[in-house]
Amino acid sequence: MGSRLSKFLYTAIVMFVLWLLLTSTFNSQEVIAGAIISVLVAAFTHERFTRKGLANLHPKRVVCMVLYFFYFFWQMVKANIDVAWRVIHPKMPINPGIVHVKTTMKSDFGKLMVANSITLTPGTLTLEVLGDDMLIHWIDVKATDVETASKMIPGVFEKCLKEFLE
Amino acid sequence: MNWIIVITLIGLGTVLTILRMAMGPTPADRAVAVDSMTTITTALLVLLGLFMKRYIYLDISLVYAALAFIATLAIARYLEGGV
Amino acid sequence: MLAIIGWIMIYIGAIFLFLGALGIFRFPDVYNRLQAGTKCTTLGAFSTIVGVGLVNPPWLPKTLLIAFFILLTNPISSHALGRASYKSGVKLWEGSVVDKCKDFEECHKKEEEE
Amino acid sequence: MAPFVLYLSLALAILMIVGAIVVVVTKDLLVAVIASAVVDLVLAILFYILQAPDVAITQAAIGAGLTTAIFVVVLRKTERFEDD
Repeated sequence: MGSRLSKFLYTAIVMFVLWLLLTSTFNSQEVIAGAIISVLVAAFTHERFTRKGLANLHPKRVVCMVLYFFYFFWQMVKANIDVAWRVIHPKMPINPGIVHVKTTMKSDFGKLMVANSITLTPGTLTLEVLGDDMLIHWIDVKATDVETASKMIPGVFEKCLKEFLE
Repeated sequence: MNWIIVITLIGLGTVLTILRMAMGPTPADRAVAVDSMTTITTALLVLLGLFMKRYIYLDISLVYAALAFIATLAIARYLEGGV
Repeated sequence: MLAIIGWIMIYIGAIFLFLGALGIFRFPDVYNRLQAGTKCTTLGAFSTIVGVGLVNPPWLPKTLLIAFFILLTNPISSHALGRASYKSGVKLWEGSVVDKCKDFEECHKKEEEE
Repeated sequence: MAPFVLYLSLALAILMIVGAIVVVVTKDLLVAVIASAVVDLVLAILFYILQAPDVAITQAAIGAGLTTAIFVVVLRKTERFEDD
Protein backbone atom coordinates (compact mmCIF):
# COMPACT_ATOMS: atom_id res chain seq x y z
CA MET A 1 0.00 0.00 0.00
CA GLY A 2 1.40 3.34 -1.03
CA SER A 3 2.27 6.20 1.24
CA ARG A 4 0.02 9.20 1.83
CA LEU A 5 1.98 11.45 -0.50
CA SER A 6 1.74 9.13 -3.48
CA LYS A 7 -1.99 8.62 -2.87
CA PHE A 8 -2.45 12.38 -2.73
CA LEU A 9 -0.49 12.98 -5.94
CA TYR A 10 -2.34 10.23 -7.79
CA THR A 11 -5.76 11.62 -6.81
CA ALA A 12 -4.74 15.16 -7.78
CA ILE A 13 -3.47 14.01 -11.18
CA VAL A 14 -6.63 12.03 -11.96
CA MET A 15 -8.89 14.92 -10.93
CA PHE A 16 -6.87 17.39 -13.01
CA VAL A 17 -7.02 15.22 -16.13
CA LEU A 18 -10.78 14.85 -15.63
CA TRP A 19 -11.11 18.63 -15.35
CA LEU A 20 -9.14 19.13 -18.57
CA LEU A 21 -11.35 16.63 -20.39
CA LEU A 22 -14.53 18.26 -19.10
CA THR A 23 -13.60 21.84 -19.95
CA SER A 24 -11.52 20.85 -23.04
CA THR A 25 -9.68 24.17 -23.20
CA PHE A 26 -6.17 25.35 -22.33
CA ASN A 27 -7.14 28.86 -21.32
CA SER A 28 -4.76 29.79 -18.48
CA GLN A 29 -7.45 30.91 -16.03
CA GLU A 30 -9.38 27.66 -16.44
CA VAL A 31 -6.23 25.59 -15.98
CA ILE A 32 -5.21 27.42 -12.80
CA ALA A 33 -8.69 27.13 -11.30
CA GLY A 34 -8.69 23.42 -12.16
CA ALA A 35 -5.33 22.90 -10.48
CA ILE A 36 -6.47 24.61 -7.27
CA ILE A 37 -9.75 22.70 -7.15
CA SER A 38 -8.17 19.32 -7.86
CA VAL A 39 -5.59 19.84 -5.09
CA LEU A 40 -8.41 20.77 -2.68
CA VAL A 41 -10.48 17.73 -3.64
CA ALA A 42 -7.46 15.45 -3.36
CA ALA A 43 -6.65 16.80 0.12
CA PHE A 44 -10.03 15.65 1.40
CA THR A 45 -10.60 12.41 -0.50
CA HIS A 46 -7.24 10.74 -1.17
CA GLU A 47 -7.70 8.20 1.65
CA ARG A 48 -10.82 6.74 0.08
CA PHE A 49 -10.10 7.26 -3.60
CA THR A 50 -7.17 4.91 -4.11
CA ARG A 51 -5.33 2.12 -2.39
CA LYS A 52 -2.06 1.85 -4.29
CA GLY A 53 -1.28 5.47 -5.08
CA LEU A 54 1.21 6.34 -7.80
CA ALA A 55 1.96 2.68 -8.45
CA ASN A 56 -1.10 2.71 -10.69
CA LEU A 57 0.73 4.96 -13.16
CA HIS A 58 3.78 2.72 -13.62
CA PRO A 59 4.56 2.65 -17.41
CA LYS A 60 4.33 -1.15 -17.60
CA ARG A 61 0.87 -1.12 -16.08
CA VAL A 62 -0.29 1.66 -18.40
CA VAL A 63 0.94 -0.24 -21.46
CA CYS A 64 -0.80 -3.40 -20.23
CA MET A 65 -4.01 -1.44 -19.68
CA VAL A 66 -3.98 -0.02 -23.21
CA LEU A 67 -3.24 -3.44 -24.74
CA TYR A 68 -6.03 -4.98 -22.67
CA PHE A 69 -8.38 -2.27 -23.84
CA PHE A 70 -7.70 -3.02 -27.51
CA TYR A 71 -8.05 -6.77 -27.02
CA PHE A 72 -11.28 -6.21 -25.11
CA PHE A 73 -12.60 -3.92 -27.84
CA TRP A 74 -11.94 -6.55 -30.50
CA GLN A 75 -13.81 -9.14 -28.41
CA MET A 76 -16.68 -6.69 -28.02
CA VAL A 77 -16.99 -6.20 -31.79
CA LYS A 78 -17.07 -9.98 -32.30
CA ALA A 79 -19.74 -10.32 -29.62
CA ASN A 80 -21.88 -7.72 -31.28
CA ILE A 81 -21.71 -9.29 -34.71
CA ASP A 82 -22.64 -12.62 -33.11
CA VAL A 83 -25.66 -11.23 -31.26
CA ALA A 84 -26.76 -9.17 -34.28
CA TRP A 85 -26.66 -12.31 -36.44
CA ARG A 86 -28.85 -14.11 -33.93
CA VAL A 87 -31.28 -11.20 -33.91
CA ILE A 88 -31.83 -10.95 -37.66
CA HIS A 89 -31.89 -14.71 -38.29
CA PRO A 90 -35.56 -15.60 -38.83
CA LYS A 91 -35.43 -18.71 -36.60
CA MET A 92 -33.45 -17.10 -33.75
CA PRO A 93 -30.80 -19.83 -33.15
CA ILE A 94 -30.45 -19.37 -29.40
CA ASN A 95 -29.65 -22.03 -26.84
CA PRO A 96 -29.61 -20.21 -23.51
CA GLY A 97 -28.84 -21.35 -19.99
CA ILE A 98 -27.17 -20.36 -16.73
CA VAL A 99 -23.73 -21.88 -16.08
CA HIS A 100 -21.45 -21.79 -13.06
CA VAL A 101 -17.78 -20.81 -13.34
CA LYS A 102 -14.99 -20.19 -10.87
CA THR A 103 -12.72 -17.16 -10.97
CA THR A 104 -9.18 -16.99 -9.67
CA MET A 105 -9.03 -13.24 -9.14
CA LYS A 106 -8.53 -12.26 -5.51
CA SER A 107 -9.09 -8.49 -5.24
CA ASP A 108 -12.50 -6.84 -5.49
CA PHE A 109 -11.41 -4.57 -8.31
CA GLY A 110 -10.17 -7.57 -10.30
CA LYS A 111 -13.52 -9.31 -9.86
CA LEU A 112 -15.30 -6.15 -11.01
CA MET A 113 -13.16 -5.93 -14.15
CA VAL A 114 -13.67 -9.62 -14.97
CA ALA A 115 -17.43 -9.35 -14.46
CA ASN A 116 -17.72 -6.24 -16.62
CA SER A 117 -15.60 -7.77 -19.36
CA ILE A 118 -17.72 -10.92 -19.30
CA THR A 119 -20.88 -8.86 -19.60
CA LEU A 120 -19.70 -7.06 -22.70
CA THR A 121 -18.25 -10.03 -24.61
CA PRO A 122 -19.53 -13.00 -26.63
CA GLY A 123 -22.99 -14.00 -25.53
CA THR A 124 -22.41 -13.96 -21.77
CA LEU A 125 -23.91 -11.92 -18.95
CA THR A 126 -22.88 -12.00 -15.30
CA LEU A 127 -25.87 -12.63 -13.04
CA GLU A 128 -24.32 -13.12 -9.61
CA VAL A 129 -20.89 -13.03 -7.98
CA LEU A 130 -20.55 -14.96 -4.70
CA GLY A 131 -16.95 -15.05 -3.52
CA ASP A 132 -15.12 -17.15 -6.11
CA ASP A 133 -18.25 -18.40 -7.83
CA MET A 134 -19.83 -16.61 -10.76
CA LEU A 135 -23.19 -17.44 -12.29
CA ILE A 136 -23.33 -16.53 -15.94
CA HIS A 137 -26.17 -16.46 -18.42
CA TRP A 138 -24.89 -17.81 -21.73
CA ILE A 139 -26.86 -17.34 -24.91
CA ASP A 140 -25.38 -20.40 -26.63
CA VAL A 141 -24.36 -23.03 -24.06
CA LYS A 142 -21.39 -25.15 -25.18
CA ALA A 143 -20.33 -26.74 -21.88
CA THR A 144 -22.24 -27.24 -18.64
CA ASP A 145 -19.61 -28.52 -16.18
CA VAL A 146 -17.60 -26.10 -14.08
CA GLU A 147 -14.05 -26.75 -15.35
CA THR A 148 -14.68 -26.49 -19.08
CA ALA A 149 -16.90 -23.46 -18.71
CA SER A 150 -14.31 -21.73 -16.50
CA LYS A 151 -11.71 -22.30 -19.16
CA MET A 152 -13.95 -21.00 -21.92
CA ILE A 153 -15.45 -17.86 -20.41
CA PRO A 154 -13.23 -15.94 -17.97
CA GLY A 155 -9.96 -17.75 -18.68
CA VAL A 156 -8.62 -15.47 -21.38
CA PHE A 157 -9.48 -12.26 -19.57
CA GLU A 158 -7.97 -13.43 -16.33
CA LYS A 159 -4.67 -14.17 -18.01
CA CYS A 160 -4.49 -10.62 -19.34
CA LEU A 161 -5.79 -8.92 -16.19
CA LYS A 162 -3.43 -10.75 -13.83
CA GLU A 163 -0.49 -9.10 -15.57
CA PHE A 164 -1.29 -5.67 -14.25
CA LEU A 165 -3.63 -6.08 -11.32
CA GLU A 166 -1.95 -8.52 -8.97
CA MET B 1 -29.69 12.44 -46.92
CA ASN B 2 -27.22 10.98 -44.42
CA TRP B 3 -29.07 12.65 -41.59
CA ILE B 4 -32.44 11.29 -42.60
CA ILE B 5 -31.23 7.66 -42.83
CA VAL B 6 -29.29 7.69 -39.56
CA ILE B 7 -31.90 9.48 -37.47
CA THR B 8 -34.70 7.32 -38.92
CA LEU B 9 -32.83 4.15 -37.93
CA ILE B 10 -32.28 5.36 -34.38
CA GLY B 11 -35.85 6.64 -34.15
CA LEU B 12 -37.17 3.22 -35.23
CA GLY B 13 -35.07 1.70 -32.45
CA THR B 14 -36.69 4.04 -29.95
CA VAL B 15 -40.15 3.06 -31.22
CA LEU B 16 -39.37 -0.65 -30.80
CA THR B 17 -38.13 -0.21 -27.23
CA ILE B 18 -41.20 1.85 -26.33
CA LEU B 19 -43.44 -0.88 -27.78
CA ARG B 20 -41.66 -3.47 -25.63
CA MET B 21 -42.11 -1.12 -22.67
CA ALA B 22 -45.83 -0.88 -23.37
CA MET B 23 -46.47 -4.62 -23.80
CA GLY B 24 -43.76 -6.40 -21.79
CA PRO B 25 -45.26 -9.13 -19.60
CA THR B 26 -43.26 -8.52 -16.41
CA PRO B 27 -41.92 -5.28 -14.85
CA ALA B 28 -38.37 -6.57 -15.47
CA ASP B 29 -38.98 -6.54 -19.23
CA ARG B 30 -40.10 -2.95 -19.06
CA ALA B 31 -37.07 -1.97 -16.99
CA VAL B 32 -34.75 -3.61 -19.55
CA ALA B 33 -36.48 -1.67 -22.33
CA VAL B 34 -36.10 1.63 -20.46
CA ASP B 35 -32.43 0.93 -19.75
CA SER B 36 -31.66 0.33 -23.41
CA MET B 37 -33.75 3.31 -24.43
CA THR B 38 -31.59 5.53 -22.22
CA THR B 39 -28.47 4.47 -24.09
CA ILE B 40 -30.11 4.90 -27.48
CA THR B 41 -31.33 8.34 -26.44
CA THR B 42 -27.85 9.43 -25.38
CA ALA B 43 -26.53 8.55 -28.84
CA LEU B 44 -29.45 10.38 -30.46
CA LEU B 45 -28.77 13.52 -28.40
CA VAL B 46 -25.10 13.60 -29.41
CA LEU B 47 -26.08 13.17 -33.05
CA LEU B 48 -28.65 15.97 -32.88
CA GLY B 49 -25.98 18.15 -31.26
CA LEU B 50 -23.84 17.68 -34.38
CA PHE B 51 -26.89 18.41 -36.53
CA MET B 52 -27.50 21.75 -34.84
CA LYS B 53 -23.77 22.59 -34.42
CA ARG B 54 -23.96 23.76 -30.81
CA TYR B 55 -21.28 22.69 -28.39
CA ILE B 56 -23.44 23.21 -25.28
CA TYR B 57 -25.66 20.31 -26.36
CA LEU B 58 -22.93 17.83 -25.53
CA ASP B 59 -23.25 18.72 -21.84
CA ILE B 60 -26.81 17.43 -21.81
CA SER B 61 -25.68 14.04 -23.10
CA LEU B 62 -22.94 13.99 -20.49
CA VAL B 63 -25.43 14.58 -17.68
CA TYR B 64 -27.65 11.94 -19.20
CA ALA B 65 -24.92 9.31 -19.51
CA ALA B 66 -23.79 9.91 -15.93
CA LEU B 67 -27.16 10.14 -14.17
CA ALA B 68 -29.76 8.09 -16.02
CA PHE B 69 -28.55 4.75 -14.72
CA ILE B 70 -29.50 5.77 -11.19
CA ALA B 71 -33.14 5.18 -12.15
CA THR B 72 -32.32 1.68 -13.39
CA LEU B 73 -30.40 0.90 -10.21
CA ALA B 74 -33.33 2.09 -8.06
CA ILE B 75 -35.80 -0.11 -9.95
CA ALA B 76 -33.44 -3.09 -9.71
CA ARG B 77 -33.04 -2.61 -5.96
CA TYR B 78 -36.81 -2.49 -5.60
CA LEU B 79 -37.24 -5.75 -7.50
CA GLU B 80 -34.60 -7.39 -5.31
CA GLY B 81 -36.54 -6.53 -2.20
CA GLY B 82 -34.59 -3.67 -0.62
CA VAL B 83 -34.20 -0.03 -1.53
CA MET C 1 -10.75 11.91 -44.66
CA LEU C 2 -11.45 11.96 -40.93
CA ALA C 3 -15.02 13.02 -41.67
CA ILE C 4 -15.56 9.99 -43.92
CA ILE C 5 -14.33 7.60 -41.21
CA GLY C 6 -16.59 9.40 -38.74
CA TRP C 7 -19.62 9.00 -40.97
CA ILE C 8 -18.91 5.30 -41.48
CA MET C 9 -18.73 4.88 -37.70
CA ILE C 10 -22.01 6.76 -37.27
CA TYR C 11 -23.69 4.45 -39.81
CA ILE C 12 -22.35 1.31 -38.09
CA GLY C 13 -23.49 2.63 -34.74
CA ALA C 14 -26.98 3.44 -36.00
CA ILE C 15 -27.37 -0.04 -37.49
CA PHE C 16 -26.25 -1.67 -34.23
CA LEU C 17 -28.60 0.50 -32.18
CA PHE C 18 -31.49 -0.54 -34.42
CA LEU C 19 -30.53 -4.22 -34.19
CA GLY C 20 -30.30 -4.01 -30.43
CA ALA C 21 -33.79 -2.56 -30.24
CA LEU C 22 -35.04 -5.28 -32.61
CA GLY C 23 -33.45 -7.88 -30.35
CA ILE C 24 -35.28 -6.44 -27.36
CA PHE C 25 -38.48 -6.71 -29.34
CA ARG C 26 -37.98 -10.27 -30.63
CA PHE C 27 -36.21 -12.35 -27.97
CA PRO C 28 -38.35 -14.55 -25.75
CA ASP C 29 -37.32 -13.89 -22.13
CA VAL C 30 -35.76 -11.21 -19.92
CA TYR C 31 -32.22 -12.56 -19.91
CA ASN C 32 -31.92 -12.86 -23.68
CA ARG C 33 -33.37 -9.39 -24.06
CA LEU C 34 -30.80 -8.13 -21.61
CA GLN C 35 -28.02 -9.69 -23.72
CA ALA C 36 -29.17 -7.94 -26.89
CA GLY C 37 -29.93 -4.70 -25.11
CA THR C 38 -26.59 -4.47 -23.35
CA LYS C 39 -24.17 -5.53 -26.04
CA CYS C 40 -25.65 -4.00 -29.18
CA THR C 41 -26.62 -0.69 -27.63
CA THR C 42 -23.26 -0.29 -25.88
CA LEU C 43 -21.24 -0.78 -29.05
CA GLY C 44 -23.75 1.22 -31.09
CA ALA C 45 -23.69 4.21 -28.77
CA PHE C 46 -19.89 4.04 -28.46
CA SER C 47 -19.42 3.98 -32.23
CA THR C 48 -21.94 6.76 -32.89
CA ILE C 49 -20.51 9.09 -30.25
CA VAL C 50 -16.88 8.62 -31.26
CA GLY C 51 -17.96 9.06 -34.89
CA VAL C 52 -19.47 12.44 -34.05
CA GLY C 53 -16.18 13.39 -32.43
CA LEU C 54 -14.27 12.40 -35.58
CA VAL C 55 -16.58 14.37 -37.89
CA ASN C 56 -16.02 17.47 -35.76
CA PRO C 57 -12.50 17.12 -34.24
CA PRO C 58 -12.69 19.96 -31.64
CA TRP C 59 -15.40 17.96 -29.88
CA LEU C 60 -13.30 14.81 -29.59
CA PRO C 61 -12.27 15.02 -25.86
CA LYS C 62 -15.79 15.47 -24.60
CA THR C 63 -17.25 12.78 -26.85
CA LEU C 64 -14.57 10.38 -25.62
CA LEU C 65 -15.60 11.20 -22.05
CA ILE C 66 -19.27 10.48 -22.80
CA ALA C 67 -18.36 7.19 -24.48
CA PHE C 68 -16.24 6.23 -21.48
CA PHE C 69 -19.14 6.91 -19.11
CA ILE C 70 -21.43 4.72 -21.20
CA LEU C 71 -18.85 1.93 -21.28
CA LEU C 72 -18.57 2.14 -17.49
CA THR C 73 -22.23 2.38 -16.43
CA ASN C 74 -23.96 0.08 -18.90
CA PRO C 75 -22.61 -3.31 -17.70
CA ILE C 76 -23.31 -2.35 -14.08
CA SER C 77 -26.95 -1.54 -14.70
CA SER C 78 -27.49 -4.66 -16.80
CA HIS C 79 -25.90 -6.84 -14.11
CA ALA C 80 -28.15 -5.27 -11.47
CA LEU C 81 -31.23 -5.83 -13.62
CA GLY C 82 -30.34 -9.45 -14.37
CA ARG C 83 -29.79 -10.29 -10.71
CA ALA C 84 -32.95 -8.47 -9.68
CA SER C 85 -35.08 -10.26 -12.24
CA TYR C 86 -33.74 -13.65 -11.13
CA LYS C 87 -34.44 -12.83 -7.49
CA SER C 88 -37.92 -11.52 -8.23
CA GLY C 89 -38.78 -14.91 -9.72
CA VAL C 90 -38.84 -14.36 -13.48
CA LYS C 91 -38.77 -17.78 -15.16
CA LEU C 92 -36.24 -18.78 -17.78
CA TRP C 93 -37.45 -19.46 -21.34
CA GLU C 94 -38.68 -23.06 -21.67
CA GLY C 95 -36.05 -23.85 -24.32
CA SER C 96 -33.23 -23.17 -21.88
CA VAL C 97 -30.63 -25.90 -21.46
CA VAL C 98 -29.35 -25.64 -17.91
CA ASP C 99 -29.98 -23.60 -14.76
CA LYS C 100 -27.14 -23.84 -12.25
CA CYS C 101 -28.59 -20.99 -10.22
CA LYS C 102 -31.04 -23.38 -8.57
CA ASP C 103 -28.24 -24.94 -6.48
CA PHE C 104 -27.35 -21.68 -4.72
CA GLU C 105 -29.29 -20.43 -1.72
CA GLU C 106 -28.26 -16.81 -2.27
CA CYS C 107 -29.86 -16.59 -5.69
CA HIS C 108 -33.35 -16.93 -4.24
CA LYS C 109 -32.99 -15.09 -0.94
CA LYS C 110 -34.62 -11.69 -1.01
CA GLU C 111 -33.47 -8.94 1.29
CA GLU C 112 -35.29 -8.58 4.57
CA GLU C 113 -37.98 -5.95 4.70
CA GLU C 114 -38.07 -3.49 7.55
CA MET D 1 -34.25 20.54 -43.05
CA ALA D 2 -37.08 22.18 -41.19
CA PRO D 3 -39.81 19.66 -42.12
CA PHE D 4 -37.53 16.85 -41.00
CA VAL D 5 -37.24 18.30 -37.51
CA LEU D 6 -41.01 18.85 -37.48
CA TYR D 7 -41.69 15.17 -38.29
CA LEU D 8 -39.20 14.07 -35.63
CA SER D 9 -40.97 16.20 -33.00
CA LEU D 10 -44.35 14.80 -34.04
CA ALA D 11 -43.09 11.21 -33.74
CA LEU D 12 -41.65 11.94 -30.31
CA ALA D 13 -44.92 13.51 -29.17
CA ILE D 14 -46.80 10.37 -30.24
CA LEU D 15 -44.33 8.20 -28.29
CA MET D 16 -44.89 10.41 -25.25
CA ILE D 17 -48.63 9.88 -25.53
CA VAL D 18 -48.11 6.10 -25.66
CA GLY D 19 -46.06 6.27 -22.46
CA ALA D 20 -48.65 8.46 -20.75
CA ILE D 21 -51.46 6.04 -21.68
CA VAL D 22 -49.50 3.20 -20.08
CA VAL D 23 -49.10 5.29 -16.92
CA VAL D 24 -52.84 5.87 -16.67
CA VAL D 25 -54.10 2.40 -17.63
CA THR D 26 -51.91 0.07 -15.56
CA LYS D 27 -52.79 -1.24 -12.09
CA ASP D 28 -49.20 -2.05 -11.12
CA LEU D 29 -47.67 1.14 -9.76
CA LEU D 30 -44.08 0.02 -10.46
CA VAL D 31 -44.98 -0.14 -14.16
CA ALA D 32 -46.43 3.35 -13.87
CA VAL D 33 -43.14 4.62 -12.42
CA ILE D 34 -41.14 3.03 -15.25
CA ALA D 35 -43.46 4.48 -17.88
CA SER D 36 -43.27 7.93 -16.33
CA ALA D 37 -39.49 7.69 -16.62
CA VAL D 38 -39.99 7.15 -20.35
CA VAL D 39 -42.25 10.21 -20.57
CA ASP D 40 -39.59 12.32 -18.86
CA LEU D 41 -36.93 10.97 -21.21
CA VAL D 42 -38.88 11.89 -24.34
CA LEU D 43 -39.81 15.28 -22.90
CA ALA D 44 -36.11 16.04 -22.44
CA ILE D 45 -35.48 15.28 -26.13
CA LEU D 46 -38.37 17.55 -27.11
CA PHE D 47 -36.96 20.44 -25.06
CA TYR D 48 -33.63 19.78 -26.71
CA ILE D 49 -35.09 19.97 -30.21
CA LEU D 50 -36.92 23.18 -29.31
CA GLN D 51 -33.47 24.71 -28.54
CA ALA D 52 -33.79 25.09 -24.78
CA PRO D 53 -30.62 23.39 -23.52
CA ASP D 54 -30.88 24.62 -19.92
CA VAL D 55 -34.40 23.30 -19.49
CA ALA D 56 -33.37 20.03 -21.11
CA ILE D 57 -30.41 19.63 -18.76
CA THR D 58 -32.65 20.11 -15.73
CA GLN D 59 -35.28 17.74 -17.11
CA ALA D 60 -32.61 15.11 -17.75
CA ALA D 61 -31.12 15.35 -14.27
CA ILE D 62 -34.31 15.66 -12.23
CA GLY D 63 -36.77 13.74 -14.38
CA ALA D 64 -34.69 10.76 -15.38
CA GLY D 65 -32.62 10.16 -12.28
CA LEU D 66 -34.10 11.72 -9.19
CA THR D 67 -37.87 11.48 -9.66
CA THR D 68 -37.77 7.77 -10.39
CA ALA D 69 -35.61 7.07 -7.35
CA ILE D 70 -37.94 9.06 -5.06
CA PHE D 71 -41.03 7.35 -6.49
CA VAL D 72 -39.46 3.95 -5.89
CA VAL D 73 -38.70 4.80 -2.26
CA VAL D 74 -42.29 5.97 -1.79
CA LEU D 75 -43.52 2.75 -3.39
CA ARG D 76 -41.50 0.72 -0.89
CA LYS D 77 -43.18 2.55 2.00
CA THR D 78 -46.72 2.09 0.61
CA GLU D 79 -48.58 -0.46 -1.52
CA ARG D 80 -47.43 -1.65 -4.94
CA PHE D 81 -50.73 -2.76 -6.44
CA GLU D 82 -53.67 -0.45 -6.89
CA ASP D 83 -57.05 -1.98 -5.89
CA ASP D 84 -60.25 -1.35 -7.75
